[in-house]
Amino acid sequence: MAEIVIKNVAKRFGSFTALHSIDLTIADQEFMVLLGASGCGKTTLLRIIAGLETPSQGEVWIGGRRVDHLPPRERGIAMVFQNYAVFPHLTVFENIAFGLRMKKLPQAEVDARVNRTAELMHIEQLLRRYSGQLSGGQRQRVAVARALAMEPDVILMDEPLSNLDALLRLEMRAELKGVLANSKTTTIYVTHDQVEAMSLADRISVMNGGKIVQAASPVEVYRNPAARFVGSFIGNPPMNFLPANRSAAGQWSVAGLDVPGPAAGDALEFAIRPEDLTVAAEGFAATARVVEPLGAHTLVTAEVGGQMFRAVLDSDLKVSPGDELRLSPKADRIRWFNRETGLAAG
Amino acid sequence: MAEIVIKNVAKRFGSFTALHSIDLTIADQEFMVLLGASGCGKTTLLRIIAGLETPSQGEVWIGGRRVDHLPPRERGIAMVFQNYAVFPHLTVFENIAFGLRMKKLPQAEVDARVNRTAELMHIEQLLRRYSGQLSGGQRQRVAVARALAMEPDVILMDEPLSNLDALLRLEMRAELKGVLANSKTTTIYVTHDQVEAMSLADRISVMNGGKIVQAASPVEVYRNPAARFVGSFIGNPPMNFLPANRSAAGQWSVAGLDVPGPAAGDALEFAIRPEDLTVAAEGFAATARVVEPLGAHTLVTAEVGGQMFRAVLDSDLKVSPGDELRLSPKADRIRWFNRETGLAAG
Amino acid sequence: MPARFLPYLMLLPATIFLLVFFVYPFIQIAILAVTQDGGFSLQPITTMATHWKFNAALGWTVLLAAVVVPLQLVMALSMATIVTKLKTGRSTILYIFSIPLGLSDLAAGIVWLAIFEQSGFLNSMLAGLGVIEQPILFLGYQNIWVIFLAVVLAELWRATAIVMVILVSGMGLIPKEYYEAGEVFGANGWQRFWRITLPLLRPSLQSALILRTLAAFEVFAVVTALGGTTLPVLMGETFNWQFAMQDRNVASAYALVILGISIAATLFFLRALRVPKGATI
Amino acid sequence: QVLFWSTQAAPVEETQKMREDVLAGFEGGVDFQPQEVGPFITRLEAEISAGSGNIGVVGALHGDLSTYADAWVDLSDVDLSGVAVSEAFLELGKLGTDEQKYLPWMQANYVMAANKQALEYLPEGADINALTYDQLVDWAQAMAEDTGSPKFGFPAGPQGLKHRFFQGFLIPSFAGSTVTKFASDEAAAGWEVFKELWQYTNPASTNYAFMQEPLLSGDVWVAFDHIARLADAFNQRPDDFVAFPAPAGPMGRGFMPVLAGVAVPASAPDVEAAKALVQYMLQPDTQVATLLATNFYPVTDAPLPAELPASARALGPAITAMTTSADALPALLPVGLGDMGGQFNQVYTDTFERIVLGNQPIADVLAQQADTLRSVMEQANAPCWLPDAPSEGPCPVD
Amino acid sequence: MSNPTVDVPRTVSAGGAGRFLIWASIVLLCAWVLVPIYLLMVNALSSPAQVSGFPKSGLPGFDFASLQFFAGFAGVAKALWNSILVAVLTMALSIGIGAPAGYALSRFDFPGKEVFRMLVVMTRAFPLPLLALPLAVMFIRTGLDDTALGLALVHTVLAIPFAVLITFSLFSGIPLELEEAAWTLGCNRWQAFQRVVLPLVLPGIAASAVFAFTISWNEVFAAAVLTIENRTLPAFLIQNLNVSPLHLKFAGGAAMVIPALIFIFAVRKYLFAMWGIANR
Ligand SMILES: Nc1ncnc2c1ncn2[C@@H]1O[C@H](COP(=O)(O)OP(=O)(O)OP(=O)(O)O)[C@@H](O)[C@H]1O
Ligand SMILES: Nc1ncnc2c1ncn2[C@@H]1O[C@H](COP(=O)(O)OP(=O)(O)OP(=O)(O)O)[C@@H](O)[C@H]1O
Ligand SMILES: [Mg+2]
Ligand SMILES: [Mg+2]
Repeated sequence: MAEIVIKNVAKRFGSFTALHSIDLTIADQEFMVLLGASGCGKTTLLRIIAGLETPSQGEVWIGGRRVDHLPPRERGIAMVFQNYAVFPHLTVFENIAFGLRMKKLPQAEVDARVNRTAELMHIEQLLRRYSGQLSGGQRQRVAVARALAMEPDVILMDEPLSNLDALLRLEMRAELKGVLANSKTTTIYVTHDQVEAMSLADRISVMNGGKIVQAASPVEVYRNPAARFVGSFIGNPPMNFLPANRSAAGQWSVAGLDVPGPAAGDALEFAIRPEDLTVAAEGFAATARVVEPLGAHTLVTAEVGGQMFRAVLDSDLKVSPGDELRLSPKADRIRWFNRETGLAAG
Repeated sequence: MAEIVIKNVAKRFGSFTALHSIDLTIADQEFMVLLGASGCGKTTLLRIIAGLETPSQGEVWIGGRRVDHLPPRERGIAMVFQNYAVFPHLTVFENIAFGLRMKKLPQAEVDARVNRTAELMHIEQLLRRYSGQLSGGQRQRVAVARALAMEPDVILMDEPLSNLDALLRLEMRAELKGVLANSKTTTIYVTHDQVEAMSLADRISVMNGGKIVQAASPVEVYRNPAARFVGSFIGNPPMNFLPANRSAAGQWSVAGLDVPGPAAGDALEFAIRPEDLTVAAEGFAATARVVEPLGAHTLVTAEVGGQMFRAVLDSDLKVSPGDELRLSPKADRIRWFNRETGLAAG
Repeated sequence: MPARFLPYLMLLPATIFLLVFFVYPFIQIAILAVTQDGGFSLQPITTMATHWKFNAALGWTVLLAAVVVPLQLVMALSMATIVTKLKTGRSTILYIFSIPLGLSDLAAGIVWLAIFEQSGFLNSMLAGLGVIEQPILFLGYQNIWVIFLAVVLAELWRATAIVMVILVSGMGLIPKEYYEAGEVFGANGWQRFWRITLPLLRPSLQSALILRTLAAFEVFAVVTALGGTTLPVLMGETFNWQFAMQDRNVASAYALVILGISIAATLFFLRALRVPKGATI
Repeated sequence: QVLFWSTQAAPVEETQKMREDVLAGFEGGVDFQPQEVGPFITRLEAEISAGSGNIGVVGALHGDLSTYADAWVDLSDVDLSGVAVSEAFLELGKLGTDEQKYLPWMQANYVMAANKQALEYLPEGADINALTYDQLVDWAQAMAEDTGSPKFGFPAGPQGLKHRFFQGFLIPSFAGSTVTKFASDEAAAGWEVFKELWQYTNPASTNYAFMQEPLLSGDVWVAFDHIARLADAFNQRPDDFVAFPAPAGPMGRGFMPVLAGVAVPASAPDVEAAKALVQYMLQPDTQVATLLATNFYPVTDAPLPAELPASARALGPAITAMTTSADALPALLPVGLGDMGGQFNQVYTDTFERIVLGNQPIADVLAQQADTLRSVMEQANAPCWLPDAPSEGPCPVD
Repeated sequence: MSNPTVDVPRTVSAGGAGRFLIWASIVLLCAWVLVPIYLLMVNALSSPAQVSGFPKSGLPGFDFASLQFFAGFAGVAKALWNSILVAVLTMALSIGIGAPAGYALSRFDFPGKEVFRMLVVMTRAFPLPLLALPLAVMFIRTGLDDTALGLALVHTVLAIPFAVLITFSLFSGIPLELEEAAWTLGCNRWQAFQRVVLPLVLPGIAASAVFAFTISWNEVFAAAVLTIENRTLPAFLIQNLNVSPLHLKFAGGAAMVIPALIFIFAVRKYLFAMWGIANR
């Protein structure tokens, strides 16, 4: 039982408010991903849960216990630090074993766990090295292995795979998911990699400026952003937005195109994901500005109605800067947002 | 003129060889991206170019000058460190201004440059803070700003955007490209983000185990991997490989399918990118094992001929684990590799 | 290749300085230990080694160092830890803790003599409390262990600050992220101290211990002030031979003994507290 | 300005008086610098071996001066115009050569002092001015037993002048000799008595440098010391203390004068000015001022003033009583030891430490120390001096 | 879900007990340092009779005669000035010479490192009073004798091991990477040191400077041998304390301690101020 409940937590650094009254419940064994812009307070939130930072207000409960005043070691957590904090004076082996030694596990158990997690992280041949003799990615994996070896109730990971190459990250991601699911750990995972977020998360919490904007399943967050921010933040490249003006009941004029939309409201924003656009005879009149090959696809940044507009097109399609295109949105993928509040409309 | 020539450079740490005889030329004003697995020697190579590490052998030339024995400051470089190395005792402003002060630029010029780069990196409101008061991503941007402000001939960036959220990274990436192109800087850029690599690079160098495997344009690297490693490393998810046995001249039997291929060789490997597979009536018999929604697409990990095989399919297609599929490769996207040497065949 | 010579260049001023102002006079003196009337002779060393006080002096000196230095280390570590932990009043308390830094051993001897003397403060206090009728003679020659204890106290009082300040400045350089990682991974305060602070403090510990042990081997003024010649120490004997007996050869032999045990202690600390290659911050 | 480098008048108050009262009158000025033995010797040797320096005049005890006999210029030509200097002292100042290596400067002696409270415990029939060692032991015993704490005190601290007591008082009193009969049974008997006395001696004695302080604090009631080191007690509480001669043994009342002299090193920057200072030091007024500053008595026939400080009034008569007593047995300062003087002293100190503090068998210790003493005498090639009978070659140790 | 009866105050009071323990030990340690100093002052401010009297009250008699005796010494002011001059010179010399060596020891691996380290240690391990004689001869011959610089040179010999070893340990605590960053930003080694390393280790450097200062301040022997006209304070008034009456011993001790206290008080801010920055 390691449900995490965060009640009305805020954190101020001097006059700067890093977290505004956060309420969040992470169910036992849930894998919660925190997503948000740089500096939005993700690390601060993790540190408050870990007990490394005292919240300016609010309560933190873990597994039904209020833990605000408990030191980190009594909270049953392990953490992967954003800057690793791998002990420079210990070998990789001893780094990973650190928490186990604190628990006074027998040597055989320590050996077994260290070797297991090191293997998982592909650092088994580095066990004798010191952190100063590791590459950035290797150091990061030591940090992850150190946390995993603890087999804690709650694991907090702050961008744990950010310095790994795509291939390794893919592997690690799968391993992590497997290990954490088996060990019945509750996980809070900060990442900037949306693919990672999507593929790992049971739920994603999207943070913005010290607040949680949406906490929902990955598909929900991607398909049904609760706010303009979520749409603009998630998706790579992010959603396109265009101002929409009511032309008739349930009909909206968007950059010269008439699109059916919500009945209510009068100042809305039309939103569509770049991959939900196709080149067709009908659609937004667009002028290609930048063409970036991404391998399987091509990212075209175009101008639509004087606004920047991105489309992910098949790379077979030859587009050059300056070309005129017609981009047609898939009707069922269109989203609408209130232009004032930024919240989803319709 | 800041062409970088690396001749036969090797680096050994004790008995461990981090770099084996590297030869690489980066043209003046070129944007070279280094890609490679964690621990393959990217940072080491950058550090050798910067003059922070002495190569065990070989020569480094920058702008037609042999620089092996020059200290870093005389090489006309600036560097973004993998773990930032932001000075803890200086404010963000003074961090960014550090190099400019060393050049004894007039205060007005310093102010102007600091403000310009800070704005570029979206950290203009943090200029009075100390690094201890920044988030990880903010710190990283300070490191980038500090290097950019130098306007050096050569800029070396070691995973400069790894801790930024996707949105910001997208923006930064564009800004960087713009700034560096305008300033006629030669850039070496280490990243693990392949999208970043593809969209920024004039050329990509793929490193593996301390060697450079391929150095070519992004499309070339993606479409025509020079070696199995490149194919397996680049692309997210990476290429699929299947053993191929010659069934007739120019005909190869791959997991029960007959595929036309190179005339020569007898032990080859068939390779195809996951996004070059479609569900069709004809194709590899596959059993879906894991289905991961990625937003616009769905990543299906299936079993083909007893091997793991990944396909990126349209997310409209409903696939569940256990489903039987037929996956058909696009004929013009098939690659062949020599099974022994791992080099491209045919 | 200038880079290779750089370290030597940086050592150059210190080396030249020490060659002129230390090594040159040192050799002149050290030679005396193995000469007699201008010729080579082991006589000074024999004289020293067979002198009836030699063993006692060596023994007490080493014992004193062996008792004082570890105690001092423990005290200095606790003081440094307290000072680093404090949020309020930190600079005042650091100031108080570092006061003995400014005291000469002569002054320290005087201070503690005022306490332990027969008519001193300790006796005054005990008499005031009615514990004793007659003042007790603490520092009498029969109470050699009391004298020893008094010397230990005085040395602890006088020279702990030196160790503390070195450790405090060393602790200030340990990044706090390592403590946080330690906390998260279940280390309590004591364990963090033991497993993070101490190992990361190795360079400072090494310096502090070396400097302190060397000073302990040269202890003299405090011992004389408190114990007269009852508690013979090497440095006292050196002085005695040099100035009272005017036998500079034997004095020099004594000095070489001090030097010898100092080097042995230094080598020990250099080995014991070595930071393995690669394990630096 | 002449630099006056001195081991004497080192206590800061005496220094102050030397500068202000004694030396202020010297034309050309004097920089009086008293030193502990370490810096004193080091600087002196440095100047001697460098062949040049700042020191103009050296003021020190006979023993220290004899160490550097070769370094002093001949002072025979100093005009003593009318000042009568003790002949015996002048002879000592030649250090066994034909030249006047130093001129005597001032003299002192060792006496006993007692708190008046102690007088009650004086043994039956004992005369304080004609005390014997046995009576002293009884006296000390009586005080110790009655007050519950030992009240005799002795300057056995590192800065204390204990060796002079053994060389000039104890051993001569029992053996009638300082060197020759060092290991004799008579000497052993003396040590026996001293050991007994030690039982009733305040154990803090091993820390005492100056007996005036324990006397003042009451830790000690009866003490032996150099007069300069007792003076403060008399000056602070003149009515509480009495001074009296050192005790007598079977062979007489051994005592040893203290003689300080002034010498001029060959390396002096201005030998003439230095000689002028030496001459000044022997002038009657200077000699009296010196007495007031340091409690050392003149070596000349300078008339003493009527108004003397309490210490001089009390100590002077005690010295006279001792030196003029019927059984007076003067022991002279060592002559001809050169730089072996320190080791000579150490023999006596070590003997004390081993017999009395270390409780080692007297005979063994004396036998061993006698060997050391013999080799010291042989190395120094010093003939005997009083009270030992004159010898050919080095003074024998039986 | 949550159990509202969790005993939060208990943990708070546990923290309170810890606090109490810490403050109790602070008070104890402060007393341990201060009480002897206080007693020294009590004696220094008492009349001779009080100093040698028994039992003592533990309260000062506010008799300033003994202290005044020292203050009234002719030339005290000059000696004080000389002391400060020598101590400051020692400070500058020992840091100036020692810090580069400490830096080299911490940053480079080179043959001869151990030899140098031993040389430094030996300086501290060999009794200075024996060296004073050859040094004095040398100084007299070269004219360094009786100058502030000459004495400072000798004191520097004493202070250098402190400077070298302490700076060595401090530099070992600064990540090399910060320096490397400075190099890539156009600094040479010296500039990088000055602009990056130095600010971070300044409190520690201050500490070793304080050591140098106090070593010089309290050194008596060499001062007595090597200065004549330009005496330093301890050589001037303290060196004969051993053979002076008790009340003057205490007053003299106090006279030496007070300036040192003031000095440490003045520099305490440098022992400290820059923490929190170094503590990233
Ligand atoms: N001081 C050292 N001693 C021994 N091995 C080292 C040392 N420094 C680096 N290495 C090894 O050299 C290899 C290359 O390291 P480098 O830092 O260049 O990797 P990288 O390509 O930058 O990796 P990453 O992407 O993880 O940062 C790694 O395997 C690393 O373990
Ligand atoms: N000690 C501090 N003083 C002032 N502001 C601080 C302090 N620590 C953090 N902040 C600010 O609080 C905000 C939240 O920081 P936090 O580290 O939680 O961000 P983050 O979401 O983890 O960002 P990133 O993705 O860049 O790591 C940031 O804007 C940061 O500048
Ligand atoms: Mg963060
Ligand atoms: Mg790297």
